[in-house]
Amino acid sequence: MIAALAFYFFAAILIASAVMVVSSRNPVHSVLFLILAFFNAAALFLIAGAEFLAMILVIVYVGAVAVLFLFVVMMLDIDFARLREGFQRYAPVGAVVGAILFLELLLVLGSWTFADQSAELRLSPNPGGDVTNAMAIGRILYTDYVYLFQASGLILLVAMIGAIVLTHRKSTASRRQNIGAQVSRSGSVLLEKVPSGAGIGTLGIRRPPVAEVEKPAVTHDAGHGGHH
Amino acid sequence: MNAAGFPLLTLLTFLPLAGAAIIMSVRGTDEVVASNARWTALWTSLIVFLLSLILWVKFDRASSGFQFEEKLAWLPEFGVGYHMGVDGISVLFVLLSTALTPLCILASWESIQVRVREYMVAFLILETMMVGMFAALDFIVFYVFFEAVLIPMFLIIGVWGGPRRVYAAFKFFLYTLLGSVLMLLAILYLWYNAGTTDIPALFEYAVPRSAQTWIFFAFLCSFAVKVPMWPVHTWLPDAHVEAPTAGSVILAGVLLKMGAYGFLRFTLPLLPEASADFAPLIFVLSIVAIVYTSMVALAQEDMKKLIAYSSVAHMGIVTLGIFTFNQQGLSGALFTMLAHGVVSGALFLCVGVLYDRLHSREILRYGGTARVMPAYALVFMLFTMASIGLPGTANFVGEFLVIVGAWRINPWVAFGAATGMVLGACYMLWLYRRVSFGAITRDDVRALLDLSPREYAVFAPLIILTLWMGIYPQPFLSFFEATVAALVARHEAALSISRLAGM
Amino acid sequence: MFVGAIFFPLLGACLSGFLGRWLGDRLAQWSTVACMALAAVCGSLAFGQVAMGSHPATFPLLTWMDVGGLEFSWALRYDTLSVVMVAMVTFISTLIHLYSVGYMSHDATPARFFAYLSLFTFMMLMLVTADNLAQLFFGWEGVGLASYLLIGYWYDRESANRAAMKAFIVNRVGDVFFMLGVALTFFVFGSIEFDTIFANVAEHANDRFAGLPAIELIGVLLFLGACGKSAQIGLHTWLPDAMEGPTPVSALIHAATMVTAGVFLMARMSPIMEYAPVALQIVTVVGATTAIFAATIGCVQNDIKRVIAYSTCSQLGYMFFAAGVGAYQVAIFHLFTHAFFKALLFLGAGSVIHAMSDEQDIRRMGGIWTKIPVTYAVMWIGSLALAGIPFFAGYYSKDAILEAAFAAHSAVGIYAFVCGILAAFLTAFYSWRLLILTFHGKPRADHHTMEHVHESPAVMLIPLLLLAVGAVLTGAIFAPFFIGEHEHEFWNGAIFNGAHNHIMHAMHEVPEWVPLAPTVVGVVGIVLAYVMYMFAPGIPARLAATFRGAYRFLLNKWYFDELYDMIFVQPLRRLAFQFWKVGDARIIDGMPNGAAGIAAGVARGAVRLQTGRVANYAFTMIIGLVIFVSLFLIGR
Amino acid sequence: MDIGLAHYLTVSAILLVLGIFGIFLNRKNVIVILMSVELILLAVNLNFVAFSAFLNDLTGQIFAMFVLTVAAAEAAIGLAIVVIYFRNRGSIEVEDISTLKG
Amino acid sequence: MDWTLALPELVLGCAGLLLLLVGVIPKKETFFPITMGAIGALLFTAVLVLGQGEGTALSGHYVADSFSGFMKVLALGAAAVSLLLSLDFNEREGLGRFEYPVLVVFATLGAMVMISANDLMSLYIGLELLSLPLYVIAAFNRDNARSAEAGLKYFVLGALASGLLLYGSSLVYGFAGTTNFDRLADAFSAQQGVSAGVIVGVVFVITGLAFKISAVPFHMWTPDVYEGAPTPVTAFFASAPKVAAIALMARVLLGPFGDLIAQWQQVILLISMGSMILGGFAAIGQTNLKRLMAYSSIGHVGYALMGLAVGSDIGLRGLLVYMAIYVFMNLGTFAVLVAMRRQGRAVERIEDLAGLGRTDPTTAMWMAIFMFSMAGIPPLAGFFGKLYVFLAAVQGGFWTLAVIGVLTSVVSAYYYLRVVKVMYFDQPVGALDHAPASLTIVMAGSGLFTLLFCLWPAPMLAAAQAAAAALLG
Repeated sequence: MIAALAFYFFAAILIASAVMVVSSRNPVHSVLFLILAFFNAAALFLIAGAEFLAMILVIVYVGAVAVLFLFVVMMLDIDFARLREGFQRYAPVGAVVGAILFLELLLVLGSWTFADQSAELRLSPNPGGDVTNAMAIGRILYTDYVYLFQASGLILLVAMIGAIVLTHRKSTASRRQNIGAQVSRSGSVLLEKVPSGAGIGTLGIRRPPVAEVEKPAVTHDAGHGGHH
Repeated sequence: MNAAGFPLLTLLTFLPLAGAAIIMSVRGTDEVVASNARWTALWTSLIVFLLSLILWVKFDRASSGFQFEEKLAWLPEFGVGYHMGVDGISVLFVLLSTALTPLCILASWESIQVRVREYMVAFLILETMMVGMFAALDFIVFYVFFEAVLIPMFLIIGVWGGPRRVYAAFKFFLYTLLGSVLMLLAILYLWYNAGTTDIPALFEYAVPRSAQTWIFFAFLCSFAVKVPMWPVHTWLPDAHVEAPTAGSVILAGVLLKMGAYGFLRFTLPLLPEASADFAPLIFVLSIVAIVYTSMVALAQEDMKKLIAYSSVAHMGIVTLGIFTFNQQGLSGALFTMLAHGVVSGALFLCVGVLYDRLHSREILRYGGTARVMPAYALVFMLFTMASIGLPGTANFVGEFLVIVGAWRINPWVAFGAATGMVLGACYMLWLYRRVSFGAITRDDVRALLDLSPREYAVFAPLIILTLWMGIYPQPFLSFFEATVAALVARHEAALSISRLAGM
Repeated sequence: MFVGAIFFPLLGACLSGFLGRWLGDRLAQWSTVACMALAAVCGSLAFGQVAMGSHPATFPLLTWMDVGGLEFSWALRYDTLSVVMVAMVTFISTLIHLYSVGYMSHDATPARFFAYLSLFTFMMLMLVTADNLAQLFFGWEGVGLASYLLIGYWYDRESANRAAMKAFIVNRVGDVFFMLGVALTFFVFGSIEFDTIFANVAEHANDRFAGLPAIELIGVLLFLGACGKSAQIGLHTWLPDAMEGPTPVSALIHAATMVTAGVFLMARMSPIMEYAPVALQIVTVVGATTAIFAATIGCVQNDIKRVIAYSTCSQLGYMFFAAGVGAYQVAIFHLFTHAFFKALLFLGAGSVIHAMSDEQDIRRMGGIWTKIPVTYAVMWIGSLALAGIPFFAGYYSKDAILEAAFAAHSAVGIYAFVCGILAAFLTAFYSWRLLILTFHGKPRADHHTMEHVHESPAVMLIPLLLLAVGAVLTGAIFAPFFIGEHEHEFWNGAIFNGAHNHIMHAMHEVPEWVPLAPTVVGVVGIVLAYVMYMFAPGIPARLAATFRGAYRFLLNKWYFDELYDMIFVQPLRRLAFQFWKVGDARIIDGMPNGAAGIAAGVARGAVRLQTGRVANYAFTMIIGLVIFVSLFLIGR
Repeated sequence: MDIGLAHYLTVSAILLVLGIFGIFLNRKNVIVILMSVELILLAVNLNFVAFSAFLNDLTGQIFAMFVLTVAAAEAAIGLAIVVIYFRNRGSIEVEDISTLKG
Repeated sequence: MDWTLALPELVLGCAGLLLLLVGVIPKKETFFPITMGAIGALLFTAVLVLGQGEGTALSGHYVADSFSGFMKVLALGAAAVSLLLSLDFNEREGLGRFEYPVLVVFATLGAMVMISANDLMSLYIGLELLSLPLYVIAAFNRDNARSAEAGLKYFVLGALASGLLLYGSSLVYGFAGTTNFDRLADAFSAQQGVSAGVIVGVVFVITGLAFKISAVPFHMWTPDVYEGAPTPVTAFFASAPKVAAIALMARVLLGPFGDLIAQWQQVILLISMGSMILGGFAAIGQTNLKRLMAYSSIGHVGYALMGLAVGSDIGLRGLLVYMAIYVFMNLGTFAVLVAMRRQGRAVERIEDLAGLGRTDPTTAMWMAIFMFSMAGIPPLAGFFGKLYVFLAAVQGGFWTLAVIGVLTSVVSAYYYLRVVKVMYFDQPVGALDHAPASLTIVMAGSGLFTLLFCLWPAPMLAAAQAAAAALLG
């Protein structure tokens, strides 16, 4: 009974905060509601008996991912004042589609039963008894699932490389001295005596001799400029 | 091995490719490349032609079966093989292809001045495709060649063509492609159900009655466009008008025959009942083609377009003859195809002669050329008359046989075919009169030069062929006599079986 | 000899046509003439051997076609019928060649002209010696081609071109029926070789095709073909226009040879025609109508050659109704004599034109008979022969035709007889109208022309004189062979008369007045012409004013040209244009172009979905997902 | 009453729909879209856990764990891309991310 | 130890790590050696794959059979070639960072994991291992707004797609009780009626995979990303990931869910038709070649899926042959696209090819061959690809599908021809820069394959036949 009440309680908050995530105007609020949603979801995991996952969710998600979100949202100093003009435009049709999908899912999910031979199909049955959830997971994660475990490690590595390669910048701001260019400079400044009182009208525009313009060695954005 | 003692047909098919490869490898200045390309192409095609004469000599005219057969495993597990061979129906078309190509190359000698190398390569590739298509005895191989023709022809029209060449090339390509992809489905059906695509083997397979209609329509889509039959003919005038002279010659001379050849090779033997059922439809379309396009030709102001429309009308006679299912009709259709190949090719060359000089195909641009170009006028007259179907020229034999054959089916059909005689005379004479006769009104026309030795060399074989085929057609007729007889017998046997089954 | 008669002209044509440039005009001309002369010698010898000596023969040359039972060869068939034609054609052609040497002396390209002439002769010979319908058709079309070339010889002239085209196309219309007739023949007899056909006519006599008697149908179809070539009413329109060609052409083609091909065909196919009584009746009616119809028009024409052309047309009508009543021999006889005097008339007219500096309108002639007496004389002879005045050639044949028509004792026979008599009257009338207007009266040409009027050179006069001799004598000499007592041995079965057909016999047993009647009406016609044009020149104008409608009707040739223009030519042109611009360009091309347009539209629409907005993309995905899920749930 | 699987699944379905809803209704900020994706993944995880519990099978939980891992990586990459996009355009409004189209 | 079966993956993974290390340590630019190393690693792995045994390993998460062998070789080769394509381009565009080849290697590893997946979990992990590097390299030209936008779009939609895939996986897991393919197959073959949850789950999974192969209606990202991403990246996108996703789709649908064919067939049919139609039409008006290739790839996926929709061994064989040929043509085409430069600047509009037939006949010839081949004109390889899938459709009696297929192939021929037209019929607007050797090699290689495939198709057919047999048992 208590479990049921707790379920309803957490589920309600979960859904409510999920609604706020998508509907809040301020992205910071959205992130905060997302964190709230994660907490509640963790609670639901607990109720379902997945303690380890619940902890992971809180630690990894709330502790890392959600904070990362928050960080980025704050970092990208975005003007939050403007309203979501387009929200209402697609809302009705979106609602209809969402409702259909939801109803269909309910229809489908309602028919769940234990599969006939689910017992022998089961890959890693819950050992039960005195084995805790974390221990049970630990036992199989590094044995049966070592392949996937390693692969997901690579995924994290890739994510790391990716994040670095995308956002990390070498400090290329300082200009290096190009000795060759300096030496090979051809033009020089001429000193000229200008008669006093003579204006542009009589002398014409005097320009220094034009040095050959060096083309930038690398042209970023060059290839993609043709579209608009 | 076959009668030649070596894989003759394969050699004929792929030798031009070797020539093309040589041309591709030529390096040097533009003139050197162009000159080398011309000579190499000419010699290659001449060698191919001379080799193909072996077919003429060694072909056993008494046999109705396939000869010079070659077989190679290609996709054995699919029942698809590289199978080449000719019978009475196809052998002359191989010869026609190999004979017209050197003429075309010769005809392009001076008129093509840009990108000569590519042009010659395209032509040699085209020859490969044409010969291969007529010699293929496997449906898939046939289809490959049948479609592949599009590529070089597309380029020939598009690169060396006239002002509206892009439109014409696209229309040509897409129109014919659309038709043939539907045929591909029918081929696949046959392939799957018969377990083979080997043509002689397919002949043994009785296509179910219910499927025949659909397959017939699929074949019709493809072949009718290629022929072209009314009302899917409009790509032809455009393609002809825009194509360079030699392209038109090949287009009229050989490519149009591919559709009719398809009818003969596949539709009739494979789908006897459906062919018989839909013969009236074909007759109607053919007669409409004859009358309608003849009249449209009458209204043309562009020489090539006029001749292109006349081709449609002539091909109407061919399709009509094919669906008479009797020996005169079929032989007539075959002969008309050959004759049309020679005559309309020659007519396009005639137009090309004028076009090379004044760069206009507008009929009214000329007038009185007979005064300054008497030899040309004579040649043009000969082919005009041949196109009209004057007895003693090639076209007459075919038309006569078709009309005789058609009469056996239905006199009104014969009458419809015969109206083409009058209308054909109208538009061809109208053309000739406006081009060659009349007083010269323009100075540039007055300054025209008569045929050059090269042009004589191009026309001479065609003239000889036209007269030979008209006066002594028996050597040609004897090629397909036996095959056509067997075809007719097969057709009748198939029909009688189905009639028995129907009772 | 037999082969030579046919192929010498071809040799001449090739010599002159292909080598003309190297041979030079003179050599080309004379070599052609020589070839023709050789042919004429061969032809005469052949005539002697085959017709007089009764040795018919067939010379196969080459297999032409052999397709599933349809088998025939190039062959030369020499029986009396063909040898008569061969002899006549080669003889007259030789004379005309000779004449042309003089007539065309001022022309730019005489070699070409001679090539055409010889080619024409060759084709005509192929026609008459054909052994099967296809070869006959070859010659048939070949003379069409040659006449096209000859009529359009002066291709600078727009009118010549038009006339040439008209001749070819109108002929083609007839040829369509000929071709269909051939097809039907094959259908019925399984062959188109004369020997096979003729041998089997009797057993197929009752065959029916599509509910109609097959033989009748063949007869009608072939006759329609003959109509085109022989300018019978309806398909006659090309003949007068064909006078655009040089005069020797008119003489050769439109008098002696090509136009008679139709008559020849009727005679050649007599075994079939004999079993087709209805077809024969049609032939008779059409022939008779043509005879009178052309004669009426001839009375009012002003072009010297056109008058003669209409007279040809009229005479052809005679030949046809002669054939129609079963008297093929008579028809051929008239053909034979007509060839001489009509060639004579044309060449004489050519001589006049030559003298008058290419003037052809008889209203602008007159008063020249003293200046060109020989021409005048031969024109008289020709006209007398044409009018059927006794003892000239025309008298024998024309009288025989009318007698045969009378002797047929059928309704159509009587109709033909009446028409024939009337036409004879008119023939005499317009012949003398022509003579009088051309040669007598005050000179109506301008001064300059009159000064240059001169008699033709000898090379032109000799043929004229020879033909004049022919026009006088051929009737008397050959009548016994063609239609008289030696008729049976002469023809030697080349012409078939059915068992019921006694016309050759009956025509000699007509009432006395019948042979006299043509002569009488002829003389009356001559007298009337003298009255109207010699003694009271005002009458014709007054008559024309009084019967303005009738006059215009006749002057405009019964409005046939206009009628055809309205019924066929103009609608055809309009239709052609509509087919092109609307049918092809808009409707048929509209399909692919429209499809391309639709495709482009679809493309634009599809691209518009690609808004670039992530939300829309996601939305599309979700909708797709929902659709698939729903599809499954509904379809389950 | 007992808490059955259906309850969990319903909650997860609602979350899924909300997540989807969030993606295509959001006009403002692309990061919110990423958060919607996180909601979807949460729904998935909830499903896995629930099934795992009711099937008495650990596979679901392992799966969920991998999902969490990958989702974290995904979030990192996603945010990195958002950042560079922002650097280029100075905006991460959803409506603005539409220069490539057609 | 059964992990030896997965030796190729292990080798490639280790190679990736090694390359990463080698790339990080030195101070100077290491793009070129790392790329060459990556190519070497990929090719070496391909050799290993060829020598690989058969069977399942690693607790049933991994399967190796001829099917996976076929597809892996294809994917590895494609990845190697697309790296080759990037060599010159990336240097010139300032993208010459060693991370690029490393990411490609890892993505390819992901593709291999996918191809060998025998479990919903390995499916997912492989998919993500493939996707994450793709997100990154799509935005690799990070200073380019378009590249960043491409990356962002791809990421957002990709995340959504993988979310849906996961949801589907969870449903399948929940309703079937297992994630292992073999056991799933057992479950469905034994069971009489399959519960709706499984089917809906399969639909969700299909959605996720269809996204990766850019099939309608999950294709929306494709044109934008193809256009925005750097050209060699696009080349990679269009080859290896497609091969992997198609392979996975075939394996999932014909393996564990093979008995549910009646249920999912309809969906695949619709997807296939939709892709063919959209691919045929939407490209007509395009001016950007990369965009055009995007739509073209959508169309091609439609044809390939035709083979899957039929579900027979002939169909599967058609699919395999089609994909193989497609990869060759596609890489060749992209080699030309990558080579398109005028005075040092990369250009990518169709008009930029104008007159190429004169200015650079060889490149134009290869391009024309690829275009005709893509249009399915015999005797080029593309025709044979189409031939086999159409054969499957006809054999299965899917006439509507076949007819739509041939008609859309005609429509699509139009835009391929347009490229040829621009190259050969139009006047040159100025020569393109000379293509570097690496690209010429790729062009010539795939061009020759495309051209000469017809001569000796038997080996590939035999391989595809064996692969199909392995999957369908």
